[in-house]
Amino acid sequence: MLLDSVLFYLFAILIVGSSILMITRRNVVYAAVWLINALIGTAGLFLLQAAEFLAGVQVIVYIGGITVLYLFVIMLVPLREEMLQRRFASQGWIAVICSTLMLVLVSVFLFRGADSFHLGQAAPPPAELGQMTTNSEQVGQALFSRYLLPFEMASILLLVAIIGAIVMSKARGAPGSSISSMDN
Amino acid sequence: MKQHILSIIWLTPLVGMLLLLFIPKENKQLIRLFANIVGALGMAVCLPLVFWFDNSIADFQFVERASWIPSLGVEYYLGIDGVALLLIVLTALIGFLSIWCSWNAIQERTKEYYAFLLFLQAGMMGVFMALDLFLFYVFWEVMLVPMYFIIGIWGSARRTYAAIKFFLYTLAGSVLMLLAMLTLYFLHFQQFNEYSFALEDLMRTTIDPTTQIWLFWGFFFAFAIKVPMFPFHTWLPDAHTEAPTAGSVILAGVLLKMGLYGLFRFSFPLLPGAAADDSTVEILAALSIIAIIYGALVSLMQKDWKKLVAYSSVSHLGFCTLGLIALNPAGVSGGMLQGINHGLSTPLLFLAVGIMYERRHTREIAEYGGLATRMPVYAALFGIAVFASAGIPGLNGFIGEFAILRGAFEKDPYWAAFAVVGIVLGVAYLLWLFQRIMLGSITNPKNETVPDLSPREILIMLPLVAGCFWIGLYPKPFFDLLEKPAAKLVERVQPGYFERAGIPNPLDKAKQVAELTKE
Amino acid sequence: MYPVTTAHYMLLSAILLTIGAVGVLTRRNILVVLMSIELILNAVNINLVAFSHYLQDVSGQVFVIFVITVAAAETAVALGILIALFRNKETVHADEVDILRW
Amino acid sequence: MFFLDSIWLIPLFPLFGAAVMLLFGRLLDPQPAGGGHGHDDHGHDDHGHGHDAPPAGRKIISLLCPGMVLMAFVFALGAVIQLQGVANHTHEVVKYTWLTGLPSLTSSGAVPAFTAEWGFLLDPISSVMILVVTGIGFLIHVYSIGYMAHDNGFYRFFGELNLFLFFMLLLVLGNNYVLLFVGWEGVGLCSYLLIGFYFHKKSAGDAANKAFLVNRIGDAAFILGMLLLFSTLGTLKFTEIGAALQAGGFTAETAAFGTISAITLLLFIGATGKSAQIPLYVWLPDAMEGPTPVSALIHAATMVTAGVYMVARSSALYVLAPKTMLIVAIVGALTAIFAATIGLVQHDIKRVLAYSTVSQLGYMFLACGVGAFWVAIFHLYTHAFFKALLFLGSGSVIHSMSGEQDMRKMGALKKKIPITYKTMLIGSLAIAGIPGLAGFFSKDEILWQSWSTHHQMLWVLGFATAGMTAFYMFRLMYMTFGGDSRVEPEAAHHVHESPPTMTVPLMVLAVGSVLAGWIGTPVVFGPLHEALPSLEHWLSPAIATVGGEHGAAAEHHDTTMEWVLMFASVGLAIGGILFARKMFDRKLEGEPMRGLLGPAQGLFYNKYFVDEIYNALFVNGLVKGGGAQLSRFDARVVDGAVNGAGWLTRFSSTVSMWWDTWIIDGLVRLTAFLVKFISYPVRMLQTGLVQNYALFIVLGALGLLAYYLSV
Amino acid sequence: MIPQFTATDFFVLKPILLLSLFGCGILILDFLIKDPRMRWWNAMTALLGEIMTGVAIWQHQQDLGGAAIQGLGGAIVVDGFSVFFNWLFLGAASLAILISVTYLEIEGEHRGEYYALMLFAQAGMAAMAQGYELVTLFIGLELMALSFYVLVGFLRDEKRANEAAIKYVLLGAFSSGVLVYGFSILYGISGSTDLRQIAAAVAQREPTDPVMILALVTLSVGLFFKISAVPFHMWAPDAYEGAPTPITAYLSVASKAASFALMLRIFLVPLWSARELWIPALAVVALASMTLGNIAALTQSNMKRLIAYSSISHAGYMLLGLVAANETGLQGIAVYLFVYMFMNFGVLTVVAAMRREGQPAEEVDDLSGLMARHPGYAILMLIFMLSLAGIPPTAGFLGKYYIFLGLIEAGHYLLAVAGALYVAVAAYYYFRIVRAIFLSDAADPPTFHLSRGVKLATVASGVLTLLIFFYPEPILSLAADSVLLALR
Repeated sequence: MLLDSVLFYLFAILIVGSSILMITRRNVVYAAVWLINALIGTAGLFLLQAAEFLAGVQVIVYIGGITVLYLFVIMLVPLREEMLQRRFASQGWIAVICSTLMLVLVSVFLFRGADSFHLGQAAPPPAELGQMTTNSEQVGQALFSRYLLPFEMASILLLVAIIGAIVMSKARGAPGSSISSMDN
Repeated sequence: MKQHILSIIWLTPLVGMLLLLFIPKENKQLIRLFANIVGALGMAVCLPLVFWFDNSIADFQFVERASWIPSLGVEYYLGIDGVALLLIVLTALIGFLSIWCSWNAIQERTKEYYAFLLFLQAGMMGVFMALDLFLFYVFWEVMLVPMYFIIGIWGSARRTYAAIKFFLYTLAGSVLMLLAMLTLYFLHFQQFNEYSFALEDLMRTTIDPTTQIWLFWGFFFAFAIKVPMFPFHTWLPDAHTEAPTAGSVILAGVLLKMGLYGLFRFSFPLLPGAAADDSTVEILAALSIIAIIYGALVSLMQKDWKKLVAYSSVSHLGFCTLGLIALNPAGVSGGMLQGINHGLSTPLLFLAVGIMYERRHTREIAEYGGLATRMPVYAALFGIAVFASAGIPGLNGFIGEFAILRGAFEKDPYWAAFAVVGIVLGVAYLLWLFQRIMLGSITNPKNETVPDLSPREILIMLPLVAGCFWIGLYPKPFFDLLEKPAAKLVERVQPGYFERAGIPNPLDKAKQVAELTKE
Repeated sequence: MYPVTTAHYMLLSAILLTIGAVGVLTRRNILVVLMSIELILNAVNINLVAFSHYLQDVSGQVFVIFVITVAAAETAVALGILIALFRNKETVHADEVDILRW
Repeated sequence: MFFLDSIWLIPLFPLFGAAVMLLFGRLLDPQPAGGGHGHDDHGHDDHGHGHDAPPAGRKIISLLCPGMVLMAFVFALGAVIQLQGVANHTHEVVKYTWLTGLPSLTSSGAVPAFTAEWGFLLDPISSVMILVVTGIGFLIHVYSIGYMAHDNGFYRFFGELNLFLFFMLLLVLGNNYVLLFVGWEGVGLCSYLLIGFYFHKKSAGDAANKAFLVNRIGDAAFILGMLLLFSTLGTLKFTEIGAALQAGGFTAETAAFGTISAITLLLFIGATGKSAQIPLYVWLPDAMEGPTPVSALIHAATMVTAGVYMVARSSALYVLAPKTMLIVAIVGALTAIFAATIGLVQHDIKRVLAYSTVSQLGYMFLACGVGAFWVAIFHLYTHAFFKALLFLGSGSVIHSMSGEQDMRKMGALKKKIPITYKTMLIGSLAIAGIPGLAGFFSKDEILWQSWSTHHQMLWVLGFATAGMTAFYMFRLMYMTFGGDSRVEPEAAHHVHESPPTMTVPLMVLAVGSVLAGWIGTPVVFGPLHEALPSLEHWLSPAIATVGGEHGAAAEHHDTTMEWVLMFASVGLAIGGILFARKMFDRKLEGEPMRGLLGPAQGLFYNKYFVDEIYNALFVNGLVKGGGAQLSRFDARVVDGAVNGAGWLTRFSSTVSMWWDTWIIDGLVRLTAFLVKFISYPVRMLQTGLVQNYALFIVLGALGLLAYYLSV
Repeated sequence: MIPQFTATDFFVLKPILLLSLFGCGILILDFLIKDPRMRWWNAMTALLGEIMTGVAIWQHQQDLGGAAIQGLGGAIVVDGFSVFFNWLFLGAASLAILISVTYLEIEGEHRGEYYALMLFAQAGMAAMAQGYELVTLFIGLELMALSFYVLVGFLRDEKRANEAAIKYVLLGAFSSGVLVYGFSILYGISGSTDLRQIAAAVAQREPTDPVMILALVTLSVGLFFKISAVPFHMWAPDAYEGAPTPITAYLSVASKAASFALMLRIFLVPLWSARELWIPALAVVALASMTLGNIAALTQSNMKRLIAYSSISHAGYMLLGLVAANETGLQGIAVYLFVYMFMNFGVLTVVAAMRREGQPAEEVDDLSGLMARHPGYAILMLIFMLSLAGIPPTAGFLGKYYIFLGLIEAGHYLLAVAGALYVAVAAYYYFRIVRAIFLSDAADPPTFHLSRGVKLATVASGVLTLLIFFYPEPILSLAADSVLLALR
């Protein structure tokens, strides 16, 4: 239990620290790296809560996929000039104050609600899930039964993302500028 | 035929408008001719109404009732009583004359113009027939749009401003009315568990006094703006002044009457408690009296001929509302009759302005003077209009004013005392106008060559002049028509008025007749 | 030391949400803004997993998978749009994108 | 009873004439192009196309219009003769119900349906009136044929004159107040039209407007009076009022100023407008802008007496309101002397007559006020003859003088226009109160009645007025006909006697002025009084008397005193005439009146300086409403007030307009402007910066959180 | 064990499946079309897809009897609500497809993906209308949003399109994050993603439970953003202006409708028991939306921006229906959305048809003198404007009618009065457009590209705008069904 606590705080500090560093780094590449750190911290928290499958997904999809995507795009942007420019928008301080206020308010609600934190009924694990031991199995089971439709739609979603990314990033001018012209 | 006569009446101009759309817009002469024919036809189809109308019946006649939107309880429900009959005939007449008087005045976008006029005509007719509040509201709003265009497209210099002002003012009032209607509708639903907008259904609803007063003011805004009562009148001078002649004629002749009609048909009967409430009565009377005097005073100072006439409408309509709010038979019938009167005499004045405007393209009173020498026929007809407006006995204005004053006097002598000030001032501004325009010698050389009225122009003015004389000399048929509706309203607002007063209730008589015919 | 409760996770989540929001609001570079949005989604994920753990219910974890998917898809589309923007305007700064206003 | 049942036709004859003229007159009397240019006054026409023979169309008009009036006169005469055979001398013909169907609540109970009928009542009062109206009307019509011969708008003149007679007959024949009011307004309207007959003259238009407007102020009171009367008694029918008063148990309101007093006062205010009494008399002198026959018919003989007729008609009410009666008497007497003093110093021949009319009307109201209603009618009737005569005579003078109206430019016309001179002399003697002529009988009766009813102060005023009347009338006569000729040379050789169409009416009226008074001889004449027909007797059924008993005052009078007073007034009149002869029947030098009155002449001009204060109060009004007419003597007083009121009205209407434009409409526009104005800052929120947008989202969230924090 | 994929499931899923299928089909078809001039086949295919979907929705409607049909263990349902909104999406998408062909051809961006994305977006919306479970709803929402991000920026060589897209995607993602944060708390409260169970769990809690409030706030923020309510509206004018005009129409109608569907589902099912809490906040937001939308629109000269601001104020009106929180008010939202579709499409179709020298002409002044040149379209525009302003005899009046009636029934008189008065304010700027069309003359009129599709879309919109007013019974009963089932 104590170990859990220690690990939680460790990961929490990692996440919060990396996040803050991420949003303050001038260099976008550094920011991306700190993002990775924050995501790793989150993966750690997932592990801590017996969500091994998710931790894996987090590392593979997030760190392996999304962040790399970022790095690709970063490469397109001239970093030198970027380094010489202002980092923050003109509304910076107002934004920080507002966000902090928001945090304070959210925290107030959270503290008020902390006592009554009997989240849900903490129902005993359903019998069917109890038979399966691994987290991955449980997730898989749920994903392909109750969440079958979202799962299928997620594929469409990804298709849309692919189309979108291609439509948007492809330069005009090629004879047929639709996806169909990719085979040219 | 007889049971669908009302539909025929309001659909005639509409169908005419639709047919008009098929005439190519280059063929202006044909368009004019066709529009005039439709206008005349619109008047002709009203005539059977006059003959078939049975004045011994107190209820609505020629009732047509069909479900329209069942889930809202909205019905296509038409019917008329004496007041509506008068207003419908007036509308038909004014509508036709306004089409006719535009023969030369409108040279541009002729097709649209006549289409809008006919559309407007249909809307106005509908307003006076609808007994379903939803239907009434629809007609009420529908007619705004063509009027907006008539002012906005064919008006004079500040037309767009005037048009939008007219539109927004009226709209603002009518949306509040919509809320009041909906509230009534809901209260009725709560009590009877059925949705209905029918006037008589809503009249059955019992409403507590406070709510009544709120609802009353909701309705009041719409109608007061339309009338227009002080201080909601400021759209009127602009709209009147900028509108083309036909627009002003219709505005003065019919549109302003809708406010009165609304008060008469909806505000008072639906909310008798509020209407009989002392403070309501006093506020309305005060506003009416202010309008009478104020309108007259402002008229005095006008340099613009048309604006003067416009402000005179404020003053005259003040009389009408004063009569209505007196809430006794004399006042109510006087108020409604004065509405009709105003619908005859003020269009005459506007026609007169329009005729001069066509010749000289200015409305500055200072530009004229001494026209009587050049245009004696015109001067004579204008004189009749002026005297009719000024309430000279023998012409219609006097009859209305007298009945109103009597009604007001019965309610409170001081009302009458204040109102007569308006009579004096009315003469002042009208005669001064007449003097500045017609009398004296011609000082402006441009007036030397203006031709007198053409036969068409004379013919347009004659029916109105005839109407002025008719009401002035023999108003009995009109009062007979108004008697029962007025009695109905009085009995509704002040239950037992007749019994208390020991006056035989005209409605009882009607009831007896009905029973007799039933047997 | 108190045992770590769900509330702790929620608080952490809230902090992360705030940091993400600050990033979105303050950073001129749209790339960093996008990254900050990832932080917000991460905050959601932390919440979901915490609840899932507390409730011993796997739906939360499934939800996380979808959130991650959405995050990926959003990032892809957003980066695509960013590239189109960059191609036309030669900027990745949020405050230089202001022809549409008023 | 053919004529009696046809009384409703009497007004219709002139109406027919009017309708024909106004609708088709232009065809009969083609107007030269260019309208009234160059015809500013009838007098000039002599030079223009005076020698042209009248066109055929005009002949038809000249036959038709007076012919219609003659028909009316014949019917009226027939009806009056037949009326003698009717019990109570009252006959009513109801043609149709005019206003109806309006049930009303009144203080005397409910009235099931208020009705005003289009009904005609012939009773002694109206019989006198219709005879005067149609008879004198006919003569004036005939006179006009000659007088207007050279004017444009011949048809219009006759049409409007006929229309006037229609309304006047309606006024006197109407069987209820509402119909009376129709006539009342109608005659005002025709007066408006006829005063403004020369509408191309600005002064004519102004005068017409002023007349109508001032009348209208009175009318407003009249309407209120009518309404109050109706709500008190529940009827407006003349024949029902007596019964209603009895049924209502009304008694004379000696102690308090009650409802009846209010009604009568309001009606009287109406009468002051129509009959030109203080304070609403100002329009009448200006009304002389109209053609002279109009002045004779409308502003002397008939219309202006409508107020007197109405008060006499309402005698049943007035006798119950002694306080109002007193007011009526005082106003009448004051008007009489007031107008007479003004008349003393006028130079315009028609204005002298106009003020004289005002003064004589004052006499009539004095008579009404002291309760001698029949005498008021009597004086009305005699006055109609001699004042019409005088006006027509002055018209003849003006006609012969090519339009000149200033007496300082006349003189020694006696020889040149003898018929006019002789007839006018008779008229002047009549108005001066020379025994045997019409004016003597009626005026003397008024003075005696006011003395005998213990209104000695009023008697003094009336007595003084009688002297002044004689003086100013003969001042007029001598300035015009006697003394030396001051005629402008160029006008002098045009001076000629008027055509027979004009002189014959003058002669007929002169005869009337002599004989008319003999139906109202004083009681002291004894046998003569018994032998001659008595107007008092004829009128008595239609008129109420104070105390309710017929002839109460006349029975117990002091015969000696009456003789004394009669001689005194006759003596005064003769003295006045002689004095005028002494002063004016000679070569005039300077301003004789100034020599006579000294500073008083200036006083009259300057309104006894009391009016200067009044004047100063409305100085703005004078400046604004300005104009030459205001510099005239009377104009300074009441006209000042009227114009001051006019200025106040203008001022308040300016304020109203300003208020309308800037406050009421301004509020609307301000709202519109503000809404539109804040539209820009609102749009400025949309900075185009995406992070600003995000900040708004955060702020929104913050707002929601803060709101729920407080829940 | 593992639930079977039954015929019912298939039946329930049919619209979503068909739309996805046709979307993919178009992508493939696009490969096969070599001649760019034949690209309209893509549109035809998309329309065919719409027709098929229509058949499916029709079947839904026919089989609908009283209770909802559940599929996939209750994750997705067919009820009156979903049928109603599916019809709406179908209408909006069809109209958008009709007017897109010419627009894209002129822009030179006529590509198959466009139609595919439209269908995918519609599939997402269908999922939002039919979904009864948080994850489905979330994925549906994101599917729709992602498609729209791309569609808004579809004219990728247009700077304005780029800008609109990037703004939309950044803010959209941000707000989705906030929304899904709220979802996570809902899940935490109930331990389930099923709306019924969440509703049951929420009902057991105090409405003022702090965590509940957090959920409420975050959900509100996310949903307000989607329906573009003040102060979360700011993306709307920019995105509307930058997007291709057909997409502006599609976005303003369908996306708003879908977001309202989501909002209604969430506020009426899980959060219903906390309505005391959210009604006041909603009222304020609604009022703010009407105020700001109307006021900002007053002086706006770009038609698309003006419509954007007007759509913000319309969102305010619709929110008032939710504030009323009674049958009439909710029915009002449905009716309002439905009629809003036609009038908004009508206006934007006309705007889409206007070109000057190949560039879109989007200013109010570009409409000047329309009456002289295209009287038919001028009159149609008049009908749309009247409808937008809520003046009879147009369908727009019915929407306002229900909203006002709902407010009155709920006793929110002041809100009703405010809403009513804003009708007059709104009429002012709608009539600025009318003024341009009828009262002004154009010096340099833009050309009109009136293809058959545009004509069909405008005339259909106009006719329906009138027809719904004169014969509203079918729509009203459909809307009534939808509400009854949403409220259970």
